[in-house]
Amino acid sequence: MIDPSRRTILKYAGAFGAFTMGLVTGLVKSSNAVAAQWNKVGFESKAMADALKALGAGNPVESKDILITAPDIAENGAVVPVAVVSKLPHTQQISIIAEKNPRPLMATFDVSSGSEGYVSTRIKMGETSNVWAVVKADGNFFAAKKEVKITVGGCG
Amino acid sequence: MPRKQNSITALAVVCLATWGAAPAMAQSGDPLAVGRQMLAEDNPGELWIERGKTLFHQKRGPQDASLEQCDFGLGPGKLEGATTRLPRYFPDTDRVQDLESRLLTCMVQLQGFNRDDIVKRAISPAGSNGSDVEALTLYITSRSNGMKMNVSLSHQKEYDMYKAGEYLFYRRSGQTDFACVQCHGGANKRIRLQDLIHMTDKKGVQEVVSTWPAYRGAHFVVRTMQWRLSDCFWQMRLPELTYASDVSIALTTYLHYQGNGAVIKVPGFKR
Amino acid sequence: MAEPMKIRATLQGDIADVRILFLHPMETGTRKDSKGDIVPRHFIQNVAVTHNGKTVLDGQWSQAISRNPFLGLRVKGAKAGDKISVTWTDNKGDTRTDEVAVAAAL
Amino acid sequence: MNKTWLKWAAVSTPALIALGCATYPDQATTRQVAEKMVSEDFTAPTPALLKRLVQDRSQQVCSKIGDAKLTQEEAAEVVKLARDSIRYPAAGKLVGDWKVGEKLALDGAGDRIQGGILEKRKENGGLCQNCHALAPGEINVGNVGPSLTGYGLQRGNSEAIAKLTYERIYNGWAYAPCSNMPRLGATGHLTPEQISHMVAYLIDPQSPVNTK
Repeated sequence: MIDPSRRTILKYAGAFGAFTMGLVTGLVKSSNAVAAQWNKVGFESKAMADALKALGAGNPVESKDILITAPDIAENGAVVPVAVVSKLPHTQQISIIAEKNPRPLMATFDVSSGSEGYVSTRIKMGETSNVWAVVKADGNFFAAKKEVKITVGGCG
Repeated sequence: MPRKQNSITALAVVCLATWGAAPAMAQSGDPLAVGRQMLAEDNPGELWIERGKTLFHQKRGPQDASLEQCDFGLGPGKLEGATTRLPRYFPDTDRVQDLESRLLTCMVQLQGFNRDDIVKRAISPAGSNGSDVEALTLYITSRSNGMKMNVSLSHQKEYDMYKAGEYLFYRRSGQTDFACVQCHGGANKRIRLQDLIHMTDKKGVQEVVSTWPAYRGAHFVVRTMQWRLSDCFWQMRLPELTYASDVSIALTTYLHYQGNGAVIKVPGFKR
Repeated sequence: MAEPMKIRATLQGDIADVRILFLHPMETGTRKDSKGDIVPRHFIQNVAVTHNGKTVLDGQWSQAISRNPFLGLRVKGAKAGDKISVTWTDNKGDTRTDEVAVAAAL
Repeated sequence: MNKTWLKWAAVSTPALIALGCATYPDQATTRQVAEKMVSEDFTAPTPALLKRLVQDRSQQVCSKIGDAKLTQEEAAEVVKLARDSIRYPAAGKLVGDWKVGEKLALDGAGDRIQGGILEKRKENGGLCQNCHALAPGEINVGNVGPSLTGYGLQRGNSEAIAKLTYERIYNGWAYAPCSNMPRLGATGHLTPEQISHMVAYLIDPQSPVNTK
């Protein structure tokens, strides 16, 4: 399950454990609770292509097995609900990208076998754009998109 | 960029149906409905209820007192159903008060806070953590969740407030020539994409009275009826409505009485 | 200050529908305050969800997740009373963990 | 201060107590009570801005409560006041630049008061799209007022249409007394020049409003 970088952490923790068992427990526990990893390159990429590269997903295959639920028109670009369902077998990771945002990559979720290929969250969007869900399943990358129109609310 | 995969079809559609409320909503015709539904299901305003509860019971202010002795009309500390009867006449202040003005009274009299200080901070800046008054107002109202609005006009001052509120609802002024009714007097009206609640209609006005305080998505804080009214006057280009003033209480009395029977369900979620 | 989350975990068959609301400013680092000063970037970077101690979702967020965030997920093989624990950590090192028991279906 | 109110209270309060219930005050009393509230319950950065709350004659007439209708005399009075209010651009040119008008039509800002400060702008927005559909295909439009999409296509751009359009924006109550449409020129929200640009936006064949 879990992606390679995560596995590295666990392996590292295991090696470290040869020295003190207690510390290992602590390490593993904290890496379980909150992964230390944060995809800096991906999150700071200014173009979607770079973000995909940073995910290791250079050229994902468009798949109808990924369903995105999001409004056609969002009343408030600061709170755009997005839910992603991946029906791909062995879904390992779901990332959400807003193509035209200054930094397109918004979130990456490693999903273990203990949770369904489903995440729901809310994102900020500066302008009308495609929202992409990029899914890693069985080691390969797939993607789907949905356009969300952003409007100026109220009396302007 | 992703390329097309030429497989997989109906499976996705079939699965969709099993995915519960949010994805099923995607079938609806209204392009805004999906988003509204998804946001309303998980309302960050709920995070304010707990905060309000803590503030209510905490000993605070120069007099180091909690609000547990505050009488919202049903007796000291009795919150269940209190909001359903507000605004109402209070003999001790000899005034008709809405929830927020009553809360002010208690914060001043029981806790010793300075009235002007509280009023100044009552409506929090957008994008802040919100004010004490906002959290308290939501908490107190939430204690009437599931109950029906039941405002009475049995006291003369309540009648007078109601009639003044009605008058104000229709009173046009300023450079937009607006009264409330210009925007809220018809069905299915919108300012740009935002629905305008039809307040001269029973169902419409009930929606108003049952959903404030509400989490305001664009401001990221909980907003109260006092804010809603002041924001309308702002858009109307009128001077600033004084917090907890009689104009605000009159309009609230009018709307709440019109909305009697509405089941309170707060926090609401507004775009 | 890290404020409590609101976590709902409800059983639907053998799946726990988990819905989490966070109180966090999720500052982008580009917004100006009322005085015109830039508000520094301040956002949750990592969110992890465990089911009876086992990690089921490991999230990384950018500052573009909405203020007062929401996260929904569905945990497989859940029973009423199972523990769902959520931990977040932000870019300033602030962190918080909250836990709920899975509630039986309504 | 208000004698009617006192008189009313003196007469009716004992009656109420006797009956054990309250009755509605009469209209004049309600008006006095509410107007007093209005005079006390608002603040503004300058006393001049407080005057925005004071109703002019037409606004008074047009504030009918509930389903109450205008009388013929009232309607005639509002129309006359509206006709008399209309001023035209200094240069006499009723049709300006549609591109300027477009910007104005989409602009909903200007002249609001918050936190003790008056929103400072070079000029006010026209507020049009808040309530009217304009260019075809634009989704972010209100519907409090009728759709104006294709306005010029339907009516042409003759001098008479230009004048009618100008007057309906400047003070629409000359044609539809007490309608929901703000008297944008007469209340000073917009200048005659701004209105001439909005006229162009509505009737110019090149304007997006009139694209087929």
